[in-house]
Amino acid sequence: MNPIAIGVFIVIALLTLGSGIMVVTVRNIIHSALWLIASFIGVAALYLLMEAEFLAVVQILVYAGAVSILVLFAIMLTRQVTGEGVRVVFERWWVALLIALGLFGVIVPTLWKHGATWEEAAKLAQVGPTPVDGAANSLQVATATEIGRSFMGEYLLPFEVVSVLLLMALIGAVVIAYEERTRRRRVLTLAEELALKKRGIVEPRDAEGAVVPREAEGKVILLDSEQA
Amino acid sequence: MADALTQLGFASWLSVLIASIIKVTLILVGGSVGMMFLTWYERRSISYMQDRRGPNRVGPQGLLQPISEAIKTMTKEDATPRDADKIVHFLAPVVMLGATVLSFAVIPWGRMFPVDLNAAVLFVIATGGLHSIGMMMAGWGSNNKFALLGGMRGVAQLISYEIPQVMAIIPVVLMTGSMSLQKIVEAQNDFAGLGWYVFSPVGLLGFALFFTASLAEGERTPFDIPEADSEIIAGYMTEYSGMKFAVFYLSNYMSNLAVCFVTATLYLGGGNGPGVDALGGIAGGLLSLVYFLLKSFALFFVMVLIRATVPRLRVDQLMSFAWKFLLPLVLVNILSASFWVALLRWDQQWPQLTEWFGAPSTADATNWGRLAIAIVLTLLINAGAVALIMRLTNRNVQKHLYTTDEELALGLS
Amino acid sequence: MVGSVPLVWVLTLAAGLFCIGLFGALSRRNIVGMLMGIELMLNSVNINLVAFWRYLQPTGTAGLIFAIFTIAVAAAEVAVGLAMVIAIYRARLTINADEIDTLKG
Amino acid sequence: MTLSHLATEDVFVVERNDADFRAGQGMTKGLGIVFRKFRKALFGKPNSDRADTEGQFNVQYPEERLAMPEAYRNMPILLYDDATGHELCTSCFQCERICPPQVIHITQAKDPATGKPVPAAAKFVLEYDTCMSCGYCAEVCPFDAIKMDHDFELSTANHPELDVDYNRLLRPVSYYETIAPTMWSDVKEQAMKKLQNNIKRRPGDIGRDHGQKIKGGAPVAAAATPAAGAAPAAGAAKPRGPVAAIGKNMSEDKTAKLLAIRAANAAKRGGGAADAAPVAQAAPVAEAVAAAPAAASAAPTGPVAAIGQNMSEDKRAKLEAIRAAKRAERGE
Amino acid sequence: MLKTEELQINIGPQHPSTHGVFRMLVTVDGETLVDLKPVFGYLHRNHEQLGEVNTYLQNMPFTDRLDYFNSMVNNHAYARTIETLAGVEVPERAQYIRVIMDELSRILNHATAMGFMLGDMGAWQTALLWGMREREKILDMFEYVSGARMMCNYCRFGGVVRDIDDWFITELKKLMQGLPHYFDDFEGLLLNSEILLARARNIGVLPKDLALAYSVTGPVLRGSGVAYDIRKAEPYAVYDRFKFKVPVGTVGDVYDRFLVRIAEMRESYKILEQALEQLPDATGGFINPKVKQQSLKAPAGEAYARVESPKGELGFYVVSDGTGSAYRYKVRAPSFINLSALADMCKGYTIADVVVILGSIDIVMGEVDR
Repeated sequence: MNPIAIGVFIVIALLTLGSGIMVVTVRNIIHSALWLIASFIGVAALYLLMEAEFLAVVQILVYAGAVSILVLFAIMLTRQVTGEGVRVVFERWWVALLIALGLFGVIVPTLWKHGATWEEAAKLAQVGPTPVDGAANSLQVATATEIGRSFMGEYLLPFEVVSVLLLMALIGAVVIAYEERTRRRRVLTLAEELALKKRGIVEPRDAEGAVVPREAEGKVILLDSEQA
Repeated sequence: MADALTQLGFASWLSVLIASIIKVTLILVGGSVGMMFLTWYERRSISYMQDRRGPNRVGPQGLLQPISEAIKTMTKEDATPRDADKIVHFLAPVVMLGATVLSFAVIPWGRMFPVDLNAAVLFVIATGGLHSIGMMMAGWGSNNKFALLGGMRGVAQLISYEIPQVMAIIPVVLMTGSMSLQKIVEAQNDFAGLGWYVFSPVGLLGFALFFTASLAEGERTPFDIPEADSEIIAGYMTEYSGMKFAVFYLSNYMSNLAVCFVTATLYLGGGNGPGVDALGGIAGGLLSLVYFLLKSFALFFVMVLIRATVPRLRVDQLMSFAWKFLLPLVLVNILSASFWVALLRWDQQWPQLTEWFGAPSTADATNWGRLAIAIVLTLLINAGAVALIMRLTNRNVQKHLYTTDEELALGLS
Repeated sequence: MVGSVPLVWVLTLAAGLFCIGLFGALSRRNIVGMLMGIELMLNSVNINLVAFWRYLQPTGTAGLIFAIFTIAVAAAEVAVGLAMVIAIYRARLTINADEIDTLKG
Repeated sequence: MTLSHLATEDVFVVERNDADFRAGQGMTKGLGIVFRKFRKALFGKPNSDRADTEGQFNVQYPEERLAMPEAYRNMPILLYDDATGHELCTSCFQCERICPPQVIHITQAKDPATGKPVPAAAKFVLEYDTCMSCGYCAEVCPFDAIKMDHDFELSTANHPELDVDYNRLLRPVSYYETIAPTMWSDVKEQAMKKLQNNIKRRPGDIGRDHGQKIKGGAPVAAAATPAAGAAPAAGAAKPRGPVAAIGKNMSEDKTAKLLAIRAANAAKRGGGAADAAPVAQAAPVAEAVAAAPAAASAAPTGPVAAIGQNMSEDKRAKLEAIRAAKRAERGE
Repeated sequence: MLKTEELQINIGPQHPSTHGVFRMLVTVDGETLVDLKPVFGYLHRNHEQLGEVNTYLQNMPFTDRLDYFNSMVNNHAYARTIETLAGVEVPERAQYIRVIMDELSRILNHATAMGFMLGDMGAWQTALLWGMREREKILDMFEYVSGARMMCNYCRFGGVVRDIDDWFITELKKLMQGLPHYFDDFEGLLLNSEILLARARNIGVLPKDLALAYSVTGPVLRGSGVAYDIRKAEPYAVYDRFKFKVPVGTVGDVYDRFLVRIAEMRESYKILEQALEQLPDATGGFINPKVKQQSLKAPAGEAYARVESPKGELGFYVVSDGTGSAYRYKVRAPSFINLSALADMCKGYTIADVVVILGSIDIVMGEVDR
């Protein structure tokens, strides 16, 4: 029994579960998103504890660094100014609570029932692949190199499928969130207005809104850029 | 270190704990001292560039100026806006600093590696990405328009530049065959310690791209949009004062230091250099540390030089620079890196190919003919790509003035 | 880690996180809140995958690979989901799930 | 439009280089220039000549000082003759009249015996805080009595102190000669002649001794200063003798000054702050003042800040007093 | 990409980039500026009213405080107005001295103004400090002749208060040895810098006709392509004796104003060279001795005189009722009038551009608020 490992595990578990609970109970949705980040980092720490270094880094990179920021952006872009005081949960939230607790009550006893079996299997699995010099515990867990090889070999097809999925998600997200240019409000700069006037798309107007005759333009200026 | 402690009679878990604590303390102290030196170094050198002297009063040559300023900021009033989200406002600098310190866990000092993580390169980038959370928290928690604007800008910038940054590393990872920083340093030890990646065409372009993207990640000029003081005051730091502001400052400079260290490690051979292997032992280690620090501070000097010279980009130009300039070049660089690796090491990677095609099996890396071919090929690819993309960028600049008639007409309606 | 923390503990942690996520996804009215609950559930699944990999097949890669697939899918899901949220918000000016109950946009 | 007056050869169009191919060469050039500057500033000699554009150009202020040009004008001062102690001012009111922000307040001296005006000033108050240093007073003064000082280190925490009267305005002619030799030699003869004429018309000690500390003897107590209340505070101010601005032996002067101020502060902390005079004579202060060779003839240093607890009121009262006196003079 | 609500932001009065206490109430749509409302008056100090209370001479030091970068030019303009009003002759040497001071002012103003603009752009003060170095050298010389560095109060009616001597001329020659190096360095630093081009080209375009309609003057007008310079249009002092050219831009954007200012510094240098050559000896005197400075009384009437200040046309309008002080006194401040075009120039650009455009107009709040 390694007390450090157990202690670290308990701390991480408390962090993950506690912030998970905060995510679903906190009223302020932004706080909830921030707690979500804490939960993600807790999970990443758990991966690190389980020697899945690559996955831990990916977890931080993707979840804590990108997904949560995306969520925060979405919240900030869709925050209703008037909707601060409305209820954040359904009226019958206790039904959801019952369901969740019920599920937990079903899963955990099942897990513990098979706990001993898994312990045995785990002990078997911890033996190194081929103990060369008698060091039975020098177990080489799979690293990023092995992951890469698996992606390129055994799991090539799923890998390609996932990449296509990501591409689809990329395109889909752009298409959904894209607002057509015509609907976007655009403020013209002076130069653009001038260009429009020159091309005759808009009649130049003076301060009162009367149309200025075309000939009146360009007379007052000594130096035209084209001439100079 | 842990082994030594175990031999002294500590329990194994205790020795691990003590060793970790000592390591963490050393890293923290090294990082903070490095940051303090960095501020002094930046201010002095930028002063000389501007024909003035810079801080020269506190201590010899003003070296103690950062300390006096640290004391000053610590004793200043720590104001929190009344309508701010107090906890978030408080936690933002903590998150920023935490992310920065985390990245120091894997960054080597010369040939000393605190932790040799399997995916160290990725880890550095990931912790850099955590900055965006701190920024968002600071921007949102301050309840200030400028802060929010600065936070949003900063986050958008960090996320955009993370992509070219990560992808600029891929050539290095390809050439090394590992993501461990230790292995990357070892791989650059050819040619009497001068086989740095920056001397290959792939590495040169990668170095330029990675360094540029890192400037943006570290919010350095010309990419210091989040704190563009002439536009949005101090950006997300607007509402911070006293120690909290100092923590932001600390985190910024420490991450700059980290960027310099990582760049030196990835492309400039880390602690490698002539004479390190020859000396060996502790002397070699110290020499490698000296080499490493020299390289890193030279890189930081380039940062300062850039800061003293160029204006900052506008926020939309910044984005298009990342997506339209850096990203294509980075992709091309990955391509040429794979050519490089295939040419130099294909018989090692795929021995069966050698059998099939009957090529001579030369296992050593210094096969000059192949090296020459690889250099020429990658150089051609990279130079061509750079020229092409610069040409396209130039055309975009020329075209920018007036948009098309249809767009204008639509905008008016 | 292995040898001191039993596998069941890790699995229990994952189950707890899953149930919390489930509760969040069911009880929140805000669509983004629901998405966050789903993210928690996906994470708990990943913990399971990694735990089984580490305890039962540490030299293989299947668990890790599947976890990575899950992360990729989750990222895609978040991207599309949030894009939809923004599109809905633009059309209805609300992201409250109760009020988005008609098919017509 | 009347814009066509410019001949074409008078005009040129700036070159925009729009069509150039940009590959970072402009930025690289800039970086090169900045690096050259860095090299020159680090290894080259400091910027000494007006033709230099490279090397450090800043002056390390308290230790190094630039030489003041003679014409430099900061705040007005009044001159007195070293030999006789007679002030050059005859209260002709020229400066009071020309002063754009109207910060000069003069009261003419009267012969106590006959009640007739005497060509000397009884009171001369100048509001340094509002003075805009335009130098008109010195320009118009027909007797060359008012001149512009070179001392610019006037900052104080005590605002009423900036209403300066005779005690602190007076400088010996020799002082002005040091800071502006040619400008004084131009007018010296004529000014001294005028002064001699005026002295003849001044009965007794009128027109002398306003500074009290000038001629080494026992300093007249602060009570002699005209305005009541806050006046002692202003009167017993820092030693602002001819020392401060000579600028040849600056660091010594500065240390002396600092010593004096510190000693005064220490005395203030030690002794009661109520009375200015005993504190001013306290031993450390006297020693400190004596320690500075040039400051030997300076004022007895007193704790300035201790008295004026209600600064703004003091100032207002003082101003009121001055104005009332002037009204009375005009016979309103 | 996303539709955002319009947001109102107050830029200033305490903001690092609004030169002085100046507030811009901007309405932004995302980063794009929809509307801009300049709010000023924070520095108002009754200058024009003071000018009607004070005597003519008394008002001279107050003109220093208008555009405190170019007090020499302000003095010149004011003195010229009163000289026109009272019919005062100015000796030739004084005219030359005034021209030398004006052109030195122009160099120092443009050097620092461009530095400030680049500072707004984020070029961390290098250009500014190099400009400051040249400015210090010039200010030291100002201090030598006038007694003060910034509030010079140098001109008097019919001349200047103090003659320039050999020291000044020697130092001026030395300064002029160094100036071309400074111009070269400055141009090399940023003129072709890609980032500056991206930030300055086609930003803040002020078309010619609009520039004329707003009656902006100075480098802003010339940058828009209108060749209008009072030194050429209505040669005052001795400007008709010098050979120099008026630089004009073509597009009217920030970059053109930048280029025009640099070109003007070089032209000023040429004027200085010629003025030093032609400077008459001291026999003619440097001030008209017949003028009673303190009790100058102008005959009833009005006068308007203008000079080309570095910021544009600086004019003083004085109405006299025959007494010793002005009956009506009005300043045509170039900063104020150039600033009025700001809102239109900024519309449609981003906030980051707004500060640069403001910097390119080159305002001094002392002159705007008066």
